Amino acid sequence: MDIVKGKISKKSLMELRKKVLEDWPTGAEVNLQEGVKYQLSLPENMNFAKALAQADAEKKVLLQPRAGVALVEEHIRLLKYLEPECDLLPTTIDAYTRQNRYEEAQRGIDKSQAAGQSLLNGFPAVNHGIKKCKMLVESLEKPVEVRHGTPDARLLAEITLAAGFSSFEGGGISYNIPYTKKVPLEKSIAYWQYIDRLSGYYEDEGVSINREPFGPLSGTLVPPFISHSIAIIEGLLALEQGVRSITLGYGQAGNLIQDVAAIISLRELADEYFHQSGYDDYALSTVFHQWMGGFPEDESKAYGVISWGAVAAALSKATKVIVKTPHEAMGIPTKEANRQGLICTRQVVSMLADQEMPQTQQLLDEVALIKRETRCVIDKVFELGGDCLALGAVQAFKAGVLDVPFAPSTANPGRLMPVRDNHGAIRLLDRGGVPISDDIYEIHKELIQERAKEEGREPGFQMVIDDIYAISKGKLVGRGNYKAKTKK
Amino acid sequence: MDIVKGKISKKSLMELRKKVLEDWPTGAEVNLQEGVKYQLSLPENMNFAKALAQADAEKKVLLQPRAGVALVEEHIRLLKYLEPECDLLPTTIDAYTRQNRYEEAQRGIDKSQAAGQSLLNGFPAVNHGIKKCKMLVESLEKPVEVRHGTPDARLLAEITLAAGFSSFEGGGISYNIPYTKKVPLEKSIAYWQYIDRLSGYYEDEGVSINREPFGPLSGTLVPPFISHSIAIIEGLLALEQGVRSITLGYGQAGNLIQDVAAIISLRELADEYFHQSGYDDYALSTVFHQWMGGFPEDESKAYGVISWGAVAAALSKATKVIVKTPHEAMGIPTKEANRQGLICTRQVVSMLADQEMPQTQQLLDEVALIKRETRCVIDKVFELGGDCLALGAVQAFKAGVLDVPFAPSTANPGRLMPVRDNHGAIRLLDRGGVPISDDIYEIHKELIQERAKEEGREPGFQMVIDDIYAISKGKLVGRGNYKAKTKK
Amino acid sequence: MKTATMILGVIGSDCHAVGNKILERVFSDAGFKVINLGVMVSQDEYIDAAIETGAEVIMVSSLYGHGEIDCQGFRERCVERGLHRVIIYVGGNLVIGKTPREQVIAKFEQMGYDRVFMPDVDLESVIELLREDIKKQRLGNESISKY
Amino acid sequence: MKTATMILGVIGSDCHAVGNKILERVFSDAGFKVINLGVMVSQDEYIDAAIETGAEVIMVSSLYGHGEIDCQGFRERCVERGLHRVIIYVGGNLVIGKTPREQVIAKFEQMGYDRVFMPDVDLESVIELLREDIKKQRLGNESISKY
Ligand code: B12
Ligand code: B12
Repeated sequence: MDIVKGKISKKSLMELRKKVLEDWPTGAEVNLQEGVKYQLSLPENMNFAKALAQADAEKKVLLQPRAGVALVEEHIRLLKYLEPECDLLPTTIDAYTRQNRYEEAQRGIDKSQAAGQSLLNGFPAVNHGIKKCKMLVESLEKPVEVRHGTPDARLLAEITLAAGFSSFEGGGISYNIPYTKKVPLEKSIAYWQYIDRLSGYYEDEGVSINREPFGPLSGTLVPPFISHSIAIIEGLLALEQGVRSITLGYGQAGNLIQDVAAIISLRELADEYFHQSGYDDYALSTVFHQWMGGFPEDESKAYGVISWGAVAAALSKATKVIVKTPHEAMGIPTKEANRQGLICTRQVVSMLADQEMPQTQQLLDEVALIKRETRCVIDKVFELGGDCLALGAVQAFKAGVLDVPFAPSTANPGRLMPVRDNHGAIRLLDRGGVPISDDIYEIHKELIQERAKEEGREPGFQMVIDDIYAISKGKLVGRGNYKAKTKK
Repeated sequence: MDIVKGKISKKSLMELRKKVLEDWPTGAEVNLQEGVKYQLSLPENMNFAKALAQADAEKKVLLQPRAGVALVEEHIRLLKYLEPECDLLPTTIDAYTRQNRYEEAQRGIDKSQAAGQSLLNGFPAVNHGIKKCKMLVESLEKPVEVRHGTPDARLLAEITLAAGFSSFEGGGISYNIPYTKKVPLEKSIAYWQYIDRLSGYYEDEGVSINREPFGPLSGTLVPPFISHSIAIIEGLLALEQGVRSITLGYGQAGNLIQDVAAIISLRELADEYFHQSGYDDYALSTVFHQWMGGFPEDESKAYGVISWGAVAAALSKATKVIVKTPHEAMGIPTKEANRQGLICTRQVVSMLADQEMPQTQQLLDEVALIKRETRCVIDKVFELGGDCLALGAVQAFKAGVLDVPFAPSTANPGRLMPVRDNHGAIRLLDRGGVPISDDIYEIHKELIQERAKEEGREPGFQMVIDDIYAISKGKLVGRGNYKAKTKK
Repeated sequence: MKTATMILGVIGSDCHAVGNKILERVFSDAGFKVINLGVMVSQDEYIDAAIETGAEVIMVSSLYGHGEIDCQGFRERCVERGLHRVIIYVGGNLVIGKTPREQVIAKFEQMGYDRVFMPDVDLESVIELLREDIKKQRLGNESISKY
Repeated sequence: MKTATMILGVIGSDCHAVGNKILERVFSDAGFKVINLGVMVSQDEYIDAAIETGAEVIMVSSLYGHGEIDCQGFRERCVERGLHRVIIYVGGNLVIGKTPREQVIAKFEQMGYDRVFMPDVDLESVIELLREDIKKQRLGNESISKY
């Protein structure tokens, strides 16, 4: 399918659906009316959008893990085990399903059954089909979201939404650029227009489906304005198709000021752009991802990283925090490790519940900076797209206006290069084709120069490599062989 | 012995020493000249005062664990195991030695030998004597401090200082009030004048011995100005006897602003009072203790508490941080658990090394408040003491001017009652006889009232009990059965 | 139920005072007459106080790790000094180091303590157990229930 | 030593690109000619590239957990397609879940990989090993050293 200008009509949605449901046998099980009825039959506490709206009103930070294993019974056990320690549940989808390689997913299921343990890195929901997904939803008491990384998640959405999942992560950019190599952006954006339209259909029928663009992208030194730009564009695309519950995300950078400023600016910018585009009747929330880059292998160090993410989440007052585990560097966590990440995070978030981030000029300046940067980019995307933001996004990647560091997609320009400044905030070593204004770029250069001076070396790719490894080696700023000078 | 006005003369020190060394057979091994010679023979890196001075110059936060077991070989193994993960080493003394019950300590050693595992909660240094203590020091590469809780630690000091330990924790107040029941304050302060004088003797001979009054006191809801007052008084008493390397301590309260303000104000107040009393040639450093009250039993939660302490330590820029372990609520940690606390703390402290606490008005106000409170108390103690601060301290406890919450000593008035405010900072529910001015007391009352209103209950002892349990139950403020209202 | 008197204290050279202050408050609020000896209480001090006040219960705390050494022989000492029917509870961080609770309980029950508690115990449930145990004891059962 | 050509890539449906970009840089800096196929590389794509460029080494990464499935049969496939002497290294988060490293190494060595690395490997030591292995291979020893 191709990108549609404006809202997909109900008629063409219905036509498109027919083909999608033929992709794999379980597609035949989906009936949209029944899906809506089923969703309406579920108790209030199972609705993701409601849980988020309530938390937002109460200024609470909700906790959500990532979790998914190959077999249904095993996955139910896993989620029931995590449920008491979190507020929102996930179902993380395996990497074969993400590539629509359902045959391979099936082989993974079979092998897992034979091995008596999961050999897939997630839950292959399409293969399991509606009945088993419903079984899952019905055995839980907290709302469940589909978390994945699928450029073409149309069938996955059809099945999971009809089976009672009430939140769906992803977007045409955020689930393409960091997750694929060759899927054309115009394709993935079109697929996600479909998913947004499908979610919008549920919304029209009285079932609010929460949509969450994937904030952290490559998880590696992503400057906030880059992820903000993409999050807001995907938010607008979702609104266009009728979605009304939107959660915008951001992955921890590690510098507290930048992280808190990022969540503040994300919300304010989104409201600004949403209203400006004529939307007023939406529910906005934010999600803070604990550090998404490389973790230290040692579990005690990982706890330190997790806690620092919990601190930033709590002080930023994000609506929810996605929690890492002490096994992060090693492999898919055991259920015990997953629980450990949650209860450590809960301890920190609760201890900080009554404390506020100090409102300093520095914080306000950082908020203002991120806003200016983001506007440079989004306004250019609007310009490129003319009357179609979706096409604008495609053009923007072609022109280098949007550029995600370390992303694998060939659609990604890969010219922008980030690096940390002397305080660990992520800045631009090379802006590539991203249209941040010269005066802003100058600020970045100066900040990076301050670090270079401190370390007595030139800014360059070695600095970036050092930054990539830094947190896994116990630092925030990758100082290389630098020896601390005596500070005054 | 009795309190001495001013500096103990060398002659009376020598006389006093004779009797002290007779307390237990190992006392006979001590020879002061040899002690000095031995200390001078040790490599630079074994001197605690030097390590602190250097960290202070470099604005680094050093890490120190607590650790002590019954037998020497076992204790050496323990410290060598921890050494790579910390900057400063401890030797925590067992509770019998702390009470000068050397026979019981001996029984503990014997039973531990028989059991093949430590049955003492620390290292009985007096019983082990000089030779074994030197063996310990010589097998290490980082400076070692004696950490204990002994009202009469004269013999312990004689033995450990002569054996190469270069820092000695405690003070006549801080190692009496929280640690004993019936030891008269005039006695313990006199004993500690001896210890300070002994340290001063080493200092005169060119061996800088670091002295560290015990900051956290009862570890339970101690308002910063209380511990600051005692720390500064003990600092002055040490200076009086010739000590020149002083580390003042503070136990985490849990509210970040209060904790950072505490370390800032502690240093500034100490400098102020030290200079005012005519001392200029000292080296001052600060120590931040991770949460000293009841811990959660669950280790993942404990990691959260440890990390939050590491955050506050890093942002306060204290010179060193004393690290807790994930076993805290359960019992003396295994060496593995001890190491885990250290490396978790190191991860957080390093990640924050390049970040600063935002300098807000709120922070400055809290610094100013703590300073005003502390001055109310110390100035009164000076007044009570006339020309003798030591006697002033004794009088102050009698008069209720100094009062440590939840302390077991009968010398402690026990009338002051602390409670958390709505943001978790520790305030005064009842000032008892502590002479903070009415206007300051009013501020406390208002802050507590704000919390009472939030919780819909009257401030009172139940609130205090809830606060005592709060962190071990995953909160900072003990809200009782309070249900969060929708905040705006 | 007639008001029962209890002797409360922290045994040995142990200075941990916070839990003790809370226990005093909670048991008083529950209607017991609490004689709180505070911290650093020797075995004979508990017994003296119990004899003097006719206490039916002794509540021993040990937090600091030497509980195993300090608590040994307490039951025998009570009997020796004529306290044949006193109920003795013990609680806290009773041994050195993190130890499986079953092991700790077994160890202290064997020493003659009627009930053994970990630091995370719910004090309401202790009060209930205590009321039952006192009732049974007053009914004359020589030994109260153990678990 | 004559410049050796290596094929680099992340196998299967795996999108993890960061390590791959670093490996490209590090091996290039070390003097190898690196043909980087990027992420999501199939077994045949590695082999095609190796045949085309006469590469002596194939460097397989797998991070996402499906390594066990994706890497199976690669050695056999190489032989089948005429690559009899190619050195194959594999590294990353090779299996699902935290697993003892010995177990992982054994599993992949058995599949025919010459050397198997965990994510924490020191890349300098890899370069050294690789130089040795290439030297041995060029000397004609049919099979290179394993550990
Ligand atoms: C960043 C990240 C992502 C980003 C990737 C962005 C991108 N496109 O690159 C995003 C968020 C998109 C992502 C997605 C997923 N991820 Co991911 N991700 C990570 C994370 C946090 C860091 C990876 C990284 O960049 N590290 C930094 C680089 C420099 O290190 P490296 O990748 O390990 O590479 C080095 C070494 O491994 C070694 N090396 C690698 N290959 C080779 C080969 C040879 C021959 C040698 C000598 C050395 C060598 O050298 C490299 C350079 O130093 C890791 C966990 C961690 N490590 O902390 C998880 C992790 C790799 N991801 C994981 C998973 C499961 C996924 C998902 C399937 C989602 C899910 N179910 O959770 C999807 C993958 C979908 C797909 N199709 O692949 C798991 C893998 C589980 C397992 N093996 O059991 C991990 C371990 C997290 C976890 N514990 O669950 N992820
Ligand atoms: C605060 C504290 C201190 C303060 C005490 C101040 C004071 N005077 O009260 C200071 C800093 C002075 C201190 C000193 C020491 N401490 Co201390 N301390 C703690 C800490 C952190 C909290 C204790 C507390 O107040 N908890 C809150 C109260 C409400 O809980 P509680 O004391 O557990 O009491 C409750 C329950 O246990 C139960 N309970 C208790 N007794 C009884 C009895 C009965 C019958 C029942 C039913 C219930 C019951 O009910 C109480 C109320 O809820 C604990 C660790 C922890 N728990 O996190 C270590 C801890 C108790 N201390 C410990 C040690 C070893 C010491 C020292 C020897 C120093 C050292 N080597 O590290 C010295 C003791 C010197 C001495 N002579 O006693 C160890 C004991 C180790 C062990 N058992 O294996 C602990 C467990 C820390 C550790 N993991 O190493 N400590």
